[in-house]
Amino acid sequence: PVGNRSCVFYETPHNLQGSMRHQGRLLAGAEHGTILCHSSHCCFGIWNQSHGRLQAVMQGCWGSDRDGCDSPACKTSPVHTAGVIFQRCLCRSDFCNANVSQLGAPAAPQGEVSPGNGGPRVGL
Amino acid sequence: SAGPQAYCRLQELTINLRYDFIIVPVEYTANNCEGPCRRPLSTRSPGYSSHTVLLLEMQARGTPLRRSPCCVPVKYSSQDVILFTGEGLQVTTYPEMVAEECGCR
Amino acid sequence: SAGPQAYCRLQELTINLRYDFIIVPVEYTANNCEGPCRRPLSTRSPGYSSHTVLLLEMQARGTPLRRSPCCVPVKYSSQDVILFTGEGLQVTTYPEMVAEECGCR
Repeated sequence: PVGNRSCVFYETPHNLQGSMRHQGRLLAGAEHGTILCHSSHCCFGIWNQSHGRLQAVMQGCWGSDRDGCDSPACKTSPVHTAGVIFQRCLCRSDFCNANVSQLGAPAAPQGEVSPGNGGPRVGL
Repeated sequence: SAGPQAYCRLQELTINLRYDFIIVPVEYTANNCEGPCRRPLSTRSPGYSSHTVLLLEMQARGTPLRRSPCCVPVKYSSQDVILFTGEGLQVTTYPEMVAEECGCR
Repeated sequence: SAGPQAYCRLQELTINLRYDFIIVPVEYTANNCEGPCRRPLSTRSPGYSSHTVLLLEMQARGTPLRRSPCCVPVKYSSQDVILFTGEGLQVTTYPEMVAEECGCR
């Protein structure tokens, strides 16, 4: 069954493995790509921040309402990783992931944490 | 409720995923299992085995156990995570990330 | 060895089945899981989940958990038992009677 949350859907064609398409039903022909979430009420967005500009990388439906998806607006927090800054948000109103409404200030880069036993048990 | 649990059951627990290779989510609801494993193991915590029942029987008869039955997850579900691999993003579904049911073992 | 275990692992434990309706066996080797659940969860106790790794991470960062990961059976096997049903004997195979593998949950 399709839930009652509409989100912007976009996935960069470059360097992306896997997809979040399975979390909703894509509406064909919609200008920016609209997806109706299957089960959650939560949208997500990921932007690459470089030289002061934000470039959307992924937008779509998030699969759960329980992962810190409390804000109706897209308030991002930054993450530094391998010299790249991403801004990301989860939000819970229709098309809230279309744009960043409040940009999180980039913090200082954290120490590198490898995905070995220091992180979730991964099949990477 | 924050106080000690009357019996073994699922409690909400949010885990922070502030690893710099994890882009989304920043946190997720992982849940945890809390509460005593006492006799009788009622229908409230259905996930108990004969092994657990017999361990509790031993204790009830006065035989100390080096390890008493413990309230733990007996069923998990997976969690989507979007990682940065150094080249680009990767959508990954990690198994056994969310505790869904608890039992005494 | 009787001392505390260095890591989570299977330990032999015999359980007495002195119930009047159980004819055979009088006791059986049920085993139990004993030992600490600490980082890093090595290949010694393979039965660990991402959920457990993240709980231990939280503790390592100083966040107290109301329930810490526990060394428990993650795989059981069954046990044949011959009962007296009041009319005659009955051979029954009880599932989940013997702990075969341990893991941290």
